[in-house]
Amino acid sequence: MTFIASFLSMFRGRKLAIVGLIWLCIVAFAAIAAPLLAPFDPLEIDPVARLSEPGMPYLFGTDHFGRDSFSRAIYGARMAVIIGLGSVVVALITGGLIGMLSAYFTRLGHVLMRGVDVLMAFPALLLALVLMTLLERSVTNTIIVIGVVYATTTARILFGMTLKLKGEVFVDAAICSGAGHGSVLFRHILPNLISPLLVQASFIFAFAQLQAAALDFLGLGLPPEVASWGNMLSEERIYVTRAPWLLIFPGALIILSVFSMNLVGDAMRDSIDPRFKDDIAGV
Amino acid sequence: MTSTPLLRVTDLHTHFQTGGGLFAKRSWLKAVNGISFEIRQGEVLSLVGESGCGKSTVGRTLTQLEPSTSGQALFNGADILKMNPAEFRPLRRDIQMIFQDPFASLNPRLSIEQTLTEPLFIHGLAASRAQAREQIAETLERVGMDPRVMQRHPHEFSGGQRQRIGIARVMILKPKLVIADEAVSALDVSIQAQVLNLIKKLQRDSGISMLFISHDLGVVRHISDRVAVMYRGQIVETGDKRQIFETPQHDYTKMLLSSIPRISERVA
Amino acid sequence: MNLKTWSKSAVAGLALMALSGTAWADGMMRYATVGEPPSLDQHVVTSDLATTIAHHMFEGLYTFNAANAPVGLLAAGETISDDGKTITISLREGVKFHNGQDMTSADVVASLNRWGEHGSRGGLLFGNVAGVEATGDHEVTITLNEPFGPWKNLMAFINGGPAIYPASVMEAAGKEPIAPENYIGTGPYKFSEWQPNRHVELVRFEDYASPDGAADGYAGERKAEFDTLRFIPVPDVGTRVSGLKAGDYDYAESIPGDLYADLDADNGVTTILNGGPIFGLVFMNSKDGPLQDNFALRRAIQTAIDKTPALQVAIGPEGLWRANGSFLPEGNIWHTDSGAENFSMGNAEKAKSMAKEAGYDGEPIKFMVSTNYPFHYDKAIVYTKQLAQAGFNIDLQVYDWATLIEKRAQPDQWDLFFTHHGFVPDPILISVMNDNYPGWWTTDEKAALKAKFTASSDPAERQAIWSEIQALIYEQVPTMKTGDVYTYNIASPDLKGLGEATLIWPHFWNVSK
Amino acid sequence: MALLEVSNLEIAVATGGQLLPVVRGVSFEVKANETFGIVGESGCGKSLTSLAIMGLLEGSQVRITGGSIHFDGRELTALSAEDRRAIMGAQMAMIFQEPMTSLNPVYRIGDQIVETLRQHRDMSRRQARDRAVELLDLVRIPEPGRRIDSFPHQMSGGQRQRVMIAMAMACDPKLLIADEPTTALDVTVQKEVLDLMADLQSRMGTAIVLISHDLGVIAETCDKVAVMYRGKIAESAATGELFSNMCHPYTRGLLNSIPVVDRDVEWLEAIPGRVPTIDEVLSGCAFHPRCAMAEARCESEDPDKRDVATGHTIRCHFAEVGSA
Amino acid sequence: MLVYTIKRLLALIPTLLAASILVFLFIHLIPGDPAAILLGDTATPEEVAALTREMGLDEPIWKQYLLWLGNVLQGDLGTSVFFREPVLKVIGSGAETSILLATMTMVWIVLFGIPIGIVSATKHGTWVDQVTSGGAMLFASIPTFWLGLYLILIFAVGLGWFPSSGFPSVSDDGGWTNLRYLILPSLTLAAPNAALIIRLVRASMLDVAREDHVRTARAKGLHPAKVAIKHIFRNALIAVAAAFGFTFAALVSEAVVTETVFSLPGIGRLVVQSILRRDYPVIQGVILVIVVLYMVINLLVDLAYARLDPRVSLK
Repeated sequence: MTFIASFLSMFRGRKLAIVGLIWLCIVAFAAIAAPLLAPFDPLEIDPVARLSEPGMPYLFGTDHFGRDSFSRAIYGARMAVIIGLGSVVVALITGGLIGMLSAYFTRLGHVLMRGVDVLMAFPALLLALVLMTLLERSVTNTIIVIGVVYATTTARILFGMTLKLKGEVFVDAAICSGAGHGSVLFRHILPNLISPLLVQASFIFAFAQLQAAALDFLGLGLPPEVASWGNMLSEERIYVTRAPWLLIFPGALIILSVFSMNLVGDAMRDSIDPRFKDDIAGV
Repeated sequence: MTSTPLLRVTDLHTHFQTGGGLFAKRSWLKAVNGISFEIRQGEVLSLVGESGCGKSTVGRTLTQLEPSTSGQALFNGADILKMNPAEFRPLRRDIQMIFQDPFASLNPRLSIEQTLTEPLFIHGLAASRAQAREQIAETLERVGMDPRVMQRHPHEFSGGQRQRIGIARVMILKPKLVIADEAVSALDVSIQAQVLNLIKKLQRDSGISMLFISHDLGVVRHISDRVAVMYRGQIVETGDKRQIFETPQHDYTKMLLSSIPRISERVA
Repeated sequence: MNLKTWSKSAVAGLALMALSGTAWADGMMRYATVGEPPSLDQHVVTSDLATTIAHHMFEGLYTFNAANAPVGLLAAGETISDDGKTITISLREGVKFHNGQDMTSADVVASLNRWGEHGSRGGLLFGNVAGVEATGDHEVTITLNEPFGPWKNLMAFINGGPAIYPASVMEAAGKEPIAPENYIGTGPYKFSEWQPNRHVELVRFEDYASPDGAADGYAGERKAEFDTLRFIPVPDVGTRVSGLKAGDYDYAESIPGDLYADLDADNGVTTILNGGPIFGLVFMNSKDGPLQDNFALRRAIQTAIDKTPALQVAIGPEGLWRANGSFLPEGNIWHTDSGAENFSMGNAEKAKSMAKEAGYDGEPIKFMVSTNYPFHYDKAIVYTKQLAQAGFNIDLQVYDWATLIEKRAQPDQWDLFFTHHGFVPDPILISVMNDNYPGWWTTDEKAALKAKFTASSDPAERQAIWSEIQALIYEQVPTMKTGDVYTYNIASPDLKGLGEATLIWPHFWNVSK
Repeated sequence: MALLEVSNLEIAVATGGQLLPVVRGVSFEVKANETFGIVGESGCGKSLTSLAIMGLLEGSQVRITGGSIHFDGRELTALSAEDRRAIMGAQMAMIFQEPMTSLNPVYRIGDQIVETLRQHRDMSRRQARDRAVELLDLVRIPEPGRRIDSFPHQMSGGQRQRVMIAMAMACDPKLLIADEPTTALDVTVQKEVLDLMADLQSRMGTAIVLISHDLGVIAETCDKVAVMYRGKIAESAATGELFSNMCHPYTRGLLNSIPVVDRDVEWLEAIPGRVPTIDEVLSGCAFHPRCAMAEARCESEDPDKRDVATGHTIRCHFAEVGSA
Repeated sequence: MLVYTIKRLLALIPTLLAASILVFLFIHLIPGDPAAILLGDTATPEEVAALTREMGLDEPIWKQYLLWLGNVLQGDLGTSVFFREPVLKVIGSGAETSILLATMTMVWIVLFGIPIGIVSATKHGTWVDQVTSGGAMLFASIPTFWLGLYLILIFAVGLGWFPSSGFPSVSDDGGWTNLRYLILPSLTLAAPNAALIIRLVRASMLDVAREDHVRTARAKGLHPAKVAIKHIFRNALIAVAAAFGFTFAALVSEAVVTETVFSLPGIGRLVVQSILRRDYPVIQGVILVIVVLYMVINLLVDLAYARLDPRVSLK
């Protein structure tokens, strides 16, 4: 289990990052065990109990449908993890492949990176808006759209990093040993990209939360009945004075989680290969 | 030592494009600008020169790490510069390269065993992991390393040890020609001596030919049979090492030799 | 400049900007709208927002008084022939357009003709009009094929109605809404500018010729007290409320019911209820799909739904909604309870057996709803749950409004869709009465009743026919009414002359601050 | 009275909450007009010693943990940061190994020299610029009046090192510390730079501390030499004495490891083993694992410094007055 | 440099063309008909179809595109379907707000981001650094609409210091003092972006601080503050300059959420509303303008590079 040990060693002396890591573990646990933890069905409507203040049995109060905010918050954790991981997977797989292949096969890269340039010229949020209107509101589409938005930056980053690695002596050495393209790319280059990719993934995960919340706010994100923190904020935002708890709890959850993910990403970044540090945007 | 040349390079040019784009005019850096030399079986030829003279590019061109612009390089009678990557691949076993930086030339993510197994499998020299492990152990011993280090990763070794591993990776394929590009420049003096001795011994024992690229005249004198002096992309003087060091002909060679700080002067 | 002086001057500049806010001249009324109107052309556009702005500058021949009865505005009076087929309208004299020209019968004829041909509600009347003629400088004669009861109501309803434009503007106008430079009317305010995305601005029309008589609803004297009316799009409702509280707007429309109690109690805010309620409608597809002509299945769906919890969830406080089955509200002359017993039964068991009898075998029913209107969506969520309990397989499809509108025009795309309807003074204006409106309700029974309804001019007879139509709606269920919603607006307490409630659209003549 | 007196200097690196000693008990002195060489392999502590003298360790993980540095009548380790800065660049200057990166790439070389001058001398911009041209001329930069407006990247490595020297000599320092000044240069350029330094020294009387891994460079340029191994001075003597009378086995091993251009040697007499890393704990004499002469005593007992001849000290239990 | 600029601008053309085709396709693939929006809920499908025809929106897409492209080449971006005004005019009024907002935001970013970043880097590893860089990260983690909502509640509704929303143009009554409408929104936008700049300044300065020439500067006996500003920050600025450029471009286009919360008539909100209204010419126009802006800023960044870093030569 050297992987876990080396992962944990990144957090030595970073108390705040450890707190962040613990919080993320709590979120992950809530995401997995949501049905067991949530006292109510997050979709159950109860007009009689609408806009109840926090207390028993509604820990975080209820929204204007009379749905239990605490249960929705717990299922929201699940949605946060799904959106985060989903966007990371889409962004890293599409963007990662484009970036890596473009850097390695120069001629192909000329074409592909030009396309990435065109996409990057589109403002990220506008691109997401147009795509979301084109597709319909759903969890999958939200993931795809956010993933595509970050795929372009990921492609850029991986392009740069692969280019650097391609110039490495050990790659020359592998070529001199007779290694073919596949072996050079996936055996020699890719493993060296894993840890910077993890860092990039952590930042995408964090930004995806904010991006998804922004889409929810604009009414172009997840379907409104889905229990997500962004939807909770967006649907109940008019109650900011009438029922303040409806904004404070989900807001705090988003901020805490994004902050934690950024802290963890930051800690990880400080321990990766210094050559790649500049490549990864993050915060 | 036989007299048939293993490698014969004729009028080799390697130019790099340095500018140019959609609208800009192209400009070229003529890193290697028409050089010719040959290496015989079992011979060590040194290519010596100052930084930027193009000596490293020669090595990289001969291993197809850079495309040549023109010229010919006959290896065992076949022109390796004209080969496409697929055709050249089997020949890579015969033409091996030792790199300068022992810290950069080993993939940090792979164990020593993985690094050394790969060339064996690529060239079909081992049928199983066990077979490979046997050969690796044997080679590691030849380069003066304990075979038990196989499982470790590069960061666990010092510079000298890594360079030995780099040499093992080359020797395990039993190549015919080794190109050593500044193979000992990055090492501390005391370690450099060990590695130089090792290279010399391996070369003698297996009778391979070697193109030894270096800027260090002392090292060159120590290891070579013949020396070619490069200056601005061209070879200005070639000769037997004794001739080059004791009766240099070209002004540039003379200047190089006279620039070297010498301990003996002070001692005397 | 070093860092210290730099930041100092920045702070100073900031303070200057914060303090030097010019007090807005009292001459301007700032109105926070829910968005941008599509166009202010009253002939073709039926947006309530457009009318809220436009009825300050465009006037029709008639308008409504406080009792929702049509009375003259640009018309001085009319005579109707005995057979009811010839209507002669005399126009008020001395009325000027904003461009300075006098309004004459030529302008009225041109306007009515364009409205009749291209106007959204013009067809309802002009399907029956043989011709419109100028029979004098200030007299217009309309010839009908058959007597047509609702003609005056249609003429008085300015939304999608016959606003009077200069003939010169009408000549070039087609189906496409007229451009802002042609916004020339006769109203107390005239068009000043439309800065897209920023505001629509009207200014006082100095040469306005006001009708006589005390102000009564939209009728009677109209006096422009403000120099400027500025309609500012503020799509986010929270911002509208905050902005009004912060004093950045004088009036803000369409405020959620849940905030009513707080705002009503707030001394810094006046709340104004809208007199005519709006009501949600769930249309059923009469052209395609499982509901096409299966009235029994439609009734089963109607039986499954309890409208009250949906209204509670979507609107909030009791006073702002009414689970009312009559298409027109209590107190209105068109109010009737016929068929309304089926309005909100909420009987899942009965619905289940009714559906079974109707041959429903669990095939999916596509229900389209848009999130652009939160109360559509909120109610749809509740209905979907209720229908599911009654064994219906509802496929809820959530779209943005533009997509929904496109999809509903395609009969194979949907079975149910959610929309809402503004208050109208005559049931003929309700969309379900239009055969071409998506849903395409065109049964023989409807056609017969509709013909009778339009032919009669006798109020009592028309009322009776309408109650038959309403009963038919509950029987054939081309659409389901979801209950009345009394929307409200908020205003700064400084505004004087607003009155207790709004008739249909708020108006700012006779209002000052 | 020596210009620079370093005695019992101790330097340690702080890593992971502990202090690893990297320079231990280093003492030497340098007089005006003298060149003092420090030679050793990587990690021996020679560079850190030079940075400590210059006062450039501040703000890093490395700190002086003991000993004194006496310069021109003042104890440097006791000075305030401000007082040290008044000395840095004025009375004491330094040039570094990497001429390619040691100049700020965004400023013209003239401006960088002017900056040093105006920092320490009360000069107008004009005067400083004139002086900078003189200095460039002094370090044999052709067309100094024009080159003064060049950016570093427009110059070759050798030229940049000359600019560094010009900058270092700008305020006529009493001491110049040169940390591997020619390692990154080609031999032909190295010779020019070393000649230039010698020339300037003879003209200005500057004392030089020259750090190098190259025995040849040391032999050609220094008056006195200290050979460092693992943070300690293994052997120290006047250059002639050292090379004719090498006593420490490490010094001898180092010399024998170098392949020379003047004669053929079949096999080099390499020192076995490897250079220890700083975190390795070694008892006794640090060189004993690699030393052919090592005995049990070497493993347990760290040899003290002792004199073998006038001005010739070594740290070794055995070494006697040997022969070259 | 002029030649370079012209060459670069010419090189934009293919990208622009590709981008415009992409936009056109995307937008026309979205279901929905502007005619239906215009006519309102009571309109029947037949009426909508008639208006669609009248507006020429029933032509095949490629024909519409060529028509549009032809007009664009003549400097005419078309007419807004919704506003019935030239697209350029519609964009113009949004651009005023967006550019002023972005500029004001940049002022905050520079005012807060750079000094805090410098302090954070020079105090690297101390509590000052931990507080500033931790705080920066916290600010970058707040959803903008949430922050904006509370800023309005506190500073506009509660304290009444600033207007809550809207922006009545500097040509309106009030003139430049109308900029006070932009204070809260620009602060909202600045929060996450300043945080990014703080962290970028800090990181680049730490990188530069490790470079050899900084040691040279210290060896000259310069005061640490002078080393930090003149030698470290000046060099770090090269990396930060690009971020400034792209932040500005992003601020113009990505302020959608802030513009919605504060009801600002900016470009971002214009696009969102235009998407909802299917006002194709406006969407195309805005995106085209933004893509051009992005590319011009890209070019400016490169020119700035050449200014800031003498090693960069423009070819």
